[in-house]
Amino acid sequence: MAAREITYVQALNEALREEMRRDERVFLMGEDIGIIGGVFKVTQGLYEEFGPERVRDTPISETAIVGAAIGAAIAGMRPVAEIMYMDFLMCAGDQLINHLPKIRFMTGGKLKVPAVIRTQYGLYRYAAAQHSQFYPAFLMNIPGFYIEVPSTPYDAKGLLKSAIRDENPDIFIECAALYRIKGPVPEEEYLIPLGQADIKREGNDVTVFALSYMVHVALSAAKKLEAEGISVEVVDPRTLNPFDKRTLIESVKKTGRLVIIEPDHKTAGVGAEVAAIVAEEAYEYLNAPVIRLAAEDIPPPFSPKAYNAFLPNEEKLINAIKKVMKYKR
Amino acid sequence: MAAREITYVQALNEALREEMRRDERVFLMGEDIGIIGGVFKVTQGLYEEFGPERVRDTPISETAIVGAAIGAAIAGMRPVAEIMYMDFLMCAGDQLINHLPKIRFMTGGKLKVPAVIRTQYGLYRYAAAQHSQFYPAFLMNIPGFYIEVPSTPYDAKGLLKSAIRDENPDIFIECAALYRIKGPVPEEEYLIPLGQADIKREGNDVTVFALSYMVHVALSAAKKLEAEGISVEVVDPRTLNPFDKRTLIESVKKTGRLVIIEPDHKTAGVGAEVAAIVAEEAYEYLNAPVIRLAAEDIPPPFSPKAYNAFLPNEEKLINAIKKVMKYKR
Amino acid sequence: MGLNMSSSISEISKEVLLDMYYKMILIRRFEEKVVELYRAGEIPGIAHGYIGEEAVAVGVCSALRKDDYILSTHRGHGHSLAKGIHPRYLMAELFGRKTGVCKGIGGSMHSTEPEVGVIFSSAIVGGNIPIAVGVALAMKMQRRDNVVVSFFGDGATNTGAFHEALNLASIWKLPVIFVCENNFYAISTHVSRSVAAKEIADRAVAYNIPGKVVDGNDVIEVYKTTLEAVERARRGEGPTLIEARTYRWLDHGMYYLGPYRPKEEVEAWKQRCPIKRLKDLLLSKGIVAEDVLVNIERRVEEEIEDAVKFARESEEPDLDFVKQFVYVR
Amino acid sequence: MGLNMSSSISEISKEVLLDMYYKMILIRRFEEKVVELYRAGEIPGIAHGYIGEEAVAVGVCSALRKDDYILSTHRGHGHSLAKGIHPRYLMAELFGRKTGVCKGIGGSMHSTEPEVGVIFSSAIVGGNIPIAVGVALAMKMQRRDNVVVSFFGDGATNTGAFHEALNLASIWKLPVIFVCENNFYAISTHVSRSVAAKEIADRAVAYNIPGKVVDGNDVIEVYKTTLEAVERARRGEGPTLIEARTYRWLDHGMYYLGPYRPKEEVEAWKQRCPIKRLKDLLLSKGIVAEDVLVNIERRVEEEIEDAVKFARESEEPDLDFVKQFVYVR
Ligand SMILES: Cc1ncc(C[n+]2csc(CCOP(=O)(O)OP(=O)(O)O)c2C)c(N)n1
Ligand SMILES: Cc1ncc(C[n+]2csc(CCOP(=O)(O)OP(=O)(O)O)c2C)c(N)n1
Ligand SMILES: [Mg+2]
Ligand SMILES: [Mg+2]
Repeated sequence: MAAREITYVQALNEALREEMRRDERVFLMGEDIGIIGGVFKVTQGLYEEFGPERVRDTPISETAIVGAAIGAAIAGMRPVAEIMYMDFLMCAGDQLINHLPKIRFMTGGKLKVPAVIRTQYGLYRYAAAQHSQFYPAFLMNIPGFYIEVPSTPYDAKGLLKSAIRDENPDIFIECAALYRIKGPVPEEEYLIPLGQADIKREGNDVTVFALSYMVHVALSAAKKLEAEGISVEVVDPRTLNPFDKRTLIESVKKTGRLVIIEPDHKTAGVGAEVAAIVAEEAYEYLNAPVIRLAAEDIPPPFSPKAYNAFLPNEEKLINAIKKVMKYKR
Repeated sequence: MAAREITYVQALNEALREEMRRDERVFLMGEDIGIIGGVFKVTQGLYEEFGPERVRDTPISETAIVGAAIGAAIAGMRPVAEIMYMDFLMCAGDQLINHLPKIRFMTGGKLKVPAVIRTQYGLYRYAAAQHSQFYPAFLMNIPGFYIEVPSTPYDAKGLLKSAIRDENPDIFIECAALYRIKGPVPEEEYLIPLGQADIKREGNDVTVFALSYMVHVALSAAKKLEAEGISVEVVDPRTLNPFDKRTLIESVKKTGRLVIIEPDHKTAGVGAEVAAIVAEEAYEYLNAPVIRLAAEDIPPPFSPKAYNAFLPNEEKLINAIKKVMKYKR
Repeated sequence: MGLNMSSSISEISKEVLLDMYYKMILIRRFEEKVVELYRAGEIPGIAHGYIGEEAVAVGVCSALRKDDYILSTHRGHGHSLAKGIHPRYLMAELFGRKTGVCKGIGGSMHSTEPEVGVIFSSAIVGGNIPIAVGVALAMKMQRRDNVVVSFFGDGATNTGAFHEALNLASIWKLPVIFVCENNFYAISTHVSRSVAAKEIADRAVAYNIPGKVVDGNDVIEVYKTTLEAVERARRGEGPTLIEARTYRWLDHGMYYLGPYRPKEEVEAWKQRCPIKRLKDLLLSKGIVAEDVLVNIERRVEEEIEDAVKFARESEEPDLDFVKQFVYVR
Repeated sequence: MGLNMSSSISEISKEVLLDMYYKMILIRRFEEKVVELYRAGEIPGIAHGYIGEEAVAVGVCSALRKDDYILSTHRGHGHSLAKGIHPRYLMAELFGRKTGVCKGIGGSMHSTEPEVGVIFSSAIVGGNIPIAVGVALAMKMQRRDNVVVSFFGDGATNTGAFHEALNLASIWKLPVIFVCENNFYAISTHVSRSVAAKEIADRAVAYNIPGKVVDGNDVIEVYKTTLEAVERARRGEGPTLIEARTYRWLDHGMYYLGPYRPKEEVEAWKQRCPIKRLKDLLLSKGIVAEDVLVNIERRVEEEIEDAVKFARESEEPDLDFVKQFVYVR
């Protein structure tokens, strides 16, 4: 495959463009995604290429945005709706939770809802408590939609294309702190199957389950620990529903140790489910307590000093890994 | 204390009445809570006693209900707002998640939000996917409010009174399947501190962490297993935030085995957090894998046959307990 | 608002008029049977009767083509039957059987049969309105001339979903007709205590679309007003809001919630029975002889009996069966 | 909408007029400094400037008593300063310092100082409106004659929260004034592409309350119209919706989002500078001599320098510090 480096935001943009070219049922809607190409520029240039009919600026009406995406999807379209910040998903809470994931089921399979709801959460943007939230565990708790949490440009593109083609509703959660990172993305078209975790780095001593942005923190820590003779395996789930239990469990069976690093709140976060799966299904293989590193259980503070300490980081991860390494097999 | 048996719904009604008599800042609002005393009759007679000013029927405007409760609370009132079904909390998602639990924090402690949001979830009501949901784990994941999940008339009354007096926002989650059950409730006034789990039954062999309605299922199973020589301890958290980790961990340390039974979805449900806490903090004491029994990861189906199978039940619990009992200390 | 059948019926074909009569009787008998079966415990869950409001569903749906779409509510049996769902499949759904329109998974409040244009029903008040807008968006983008009707009650006009959806539909000039069934109550709450507008139809001003009040017990007036709105929509001129004033004879749901309506009010509205009015008109204008109508009534009785028999004999879905319908896989 | 200062100013005291001038200059200079400091990297996070819109905040707040309340938005610096927050504490908040109005935890978008009547600011578009209604409810229930102002933008009138809140306020006749700052854009989206109503003030019809359009660059007109609404509210006659037409000179936030407004449009509005208009009026009517205004301007420069110094020298909160403010304990 031809290798080139593009940013996460470019990868997303390519995915949208390619899918819109491929399938004319695909269209976009959201606040400020058209004329200015989105406040984060993910949809840049698409209004120019596809026009106002397929790249629709909407009023500030999150309920209507998600609701209209659902309606268009059940009537044969392939809407990709953008909710500007993950926080605002809650402004569409009823459509998001009571409708989107339930319609197929409630109608006995008569309808399908192939809508994608794209959104992003930021990190280190110091945007305070109403513009910094990330609560993927709630979405995992609600059956009926798929959830993507790409950590690299490669995954972002491949997963978004798959989500658009998939017949199920998808919540596609981007990380604004990754928008500008670069990574290799082939020129050729590719898709990433939904429900396959990716081992971002192989290792034997400890499994680090890293979510979204935290994959990069884990990789950096793993590199440093290699020098100290600790071999870290980094598991990136890539999708939270379907959740690839097998890759997780296989890794823990191999390493016997699990550290979780996630940028959502610790209590009842994604890591809780991960730890619970292991406590249920790989209990005998575990040689050390599980450690969860997550955002503190407080709303995101504005002040950068407090905010930076609110999130888990590489140092905390290295310490946690060393701690579980003290337990012998 | 004088003992008498009243229903869960009567206990709630008494709590509201007593608090309204005690403190004139306490008032109620919600859909159909006034003239007809609520569709579940929790507020029966209160309109007659306190009048339309303090028992306010509202339009079908969940966002305005929760928002107005917040506003009244920051301005010195003690609102108790009712959201008729837990499903409809999502119609107020923005006020519920982005405002209610964050306002005190975001204002550096300048404001407090002593509002109570009462709601209920049903079981065995065959009300289908939009009227049967229970997603307490999401609320646990969001820091900033307290969460009560009473399982008995005694707890319902004592917790509701404490929630109303507490200076923090509370989400008070009733179970409609418990409204008609009776239990002892003293004539005298009492409060239950928020954040104290209750051991509903002591035992030595296995800890059953049972949530809300499932406490009764666990007690019934425990009784049956006693005859077979298995001693079951039933832990009822009563509040999910503050979460009483200590009682849970002490129990697991004693029994070495943990089975969780909860009426919410399994994946990323409350049980995930419970299992994770144990995997982190009582790992060495655990002698068997944790088992989580929960509602299936599908939306609630209408058809009673499918719906009944969708929930965990006593039989499944007994089997799970027997399974963990096979692991020796 | 005309209190008598002011509008001329000469332009309406006898076939259409008789079909209206048939549909109204069908709904009436169906609902009477539902009440009976509900009381007998044969129908589980929650259900809401349409008796007294038949002229709205029938007047509106008679103005639609088969391939036009409607979206319905918690009070949806009338809409489903008026649009052409066979009573067998609706009854089987209420029974929770595999042969039901939603395979027994949806129940009373989620009736869906896209083949005849019932594209979705939501039990969330206001919930279908944004989705209807999305369906209409799909029609427009697909260059189809179909129109979409969203039914909802007076109470629903106080939801944020109503507001966002009507605004979006108007901005985008979508082929959707908003039919508000104003039966003066949302459960126990009278419109005068919940809707601030002088008339619900006035709310159209906020969206710069036509707002019309019709006598919802006059099937001819409903039909004609809908026809106008349909033509406007097909011409690409955008949405219309129709407020149809009517009344429900039964309580809100299947169980009694206490007195909140003056008996005389209920009686007065029963005097204005929409079916009797159509019957009187057909007979007084000499359009048909009485025995034709009696035959229709007889045919309906048989259909209802047949539907009940069909439902009773149908199989219930079990958990494994329903599990298939969560995702498209 | 008066394009010149049509309304007589003779009834307004010189003291009030000079205070208006002072406040408008204060906001202008504050915002200019914020832009500068933001570019210099001294102010973190996201912030939205109020330059060009000063007459709205100042006209409205001048019509209020100190103990009346306002609720503000993401674009809130002007509201805070107009209502009387000292620039030191606002600047320190923007810097994320402990001495800020929210102790550095809230940042630009959550300014709160109940002592001077800034009771809360929300960064969710439309988010403060239901809360304002609740504050007004508390005023009414506490038999206080204070009024409450909710500020929001044109874009906010498309949110469900706006609709539910205005309806509730009208039904309950609450002392709240809804001030829509129509600056014609929500980020990049022009009102003509997002608000379906002919005029935003028309939306008042849906709630049966007065709806007024004012020239938002005419501080006198804003002031007088607000006074009327305030009197109405204090008399217990309920809410008013005021649409103040104005324009923001800067981009939506602190960074450039691409061209979406004609340059000529921006220039034309700059010609209609609200501050220059007041100054011209004061001088042409001979109300004050120019040196009085120059002195005010000088005083403001000093206050701003002092505020920056104060902010710079203040301490940053750390994680332990902010953790105290999540709950009342
Ligand atoms: C968002 C939401 N809130 C509350 C309810 C509970 N509920 C069901 S029907 C109903 C009343 C609806 O009134 P209206 O819209 O006038 O319709 P009607 O029942 O009179 O036909 C309510 C409050 C609901 N289903 N959804
Ligand atoms: C519910 C919600 N959706 C989207 C946003 C992102 N956002 C912040 S300001 C803004 C535009 C607001 O426009 P308007 O109400 O006209 O106020 P203005 O910025 O023009 O003062 C948007 C879309 C938000 N903060 N909240
Ligand atoms: Mg009604
Ligand atoms: Mg604006």
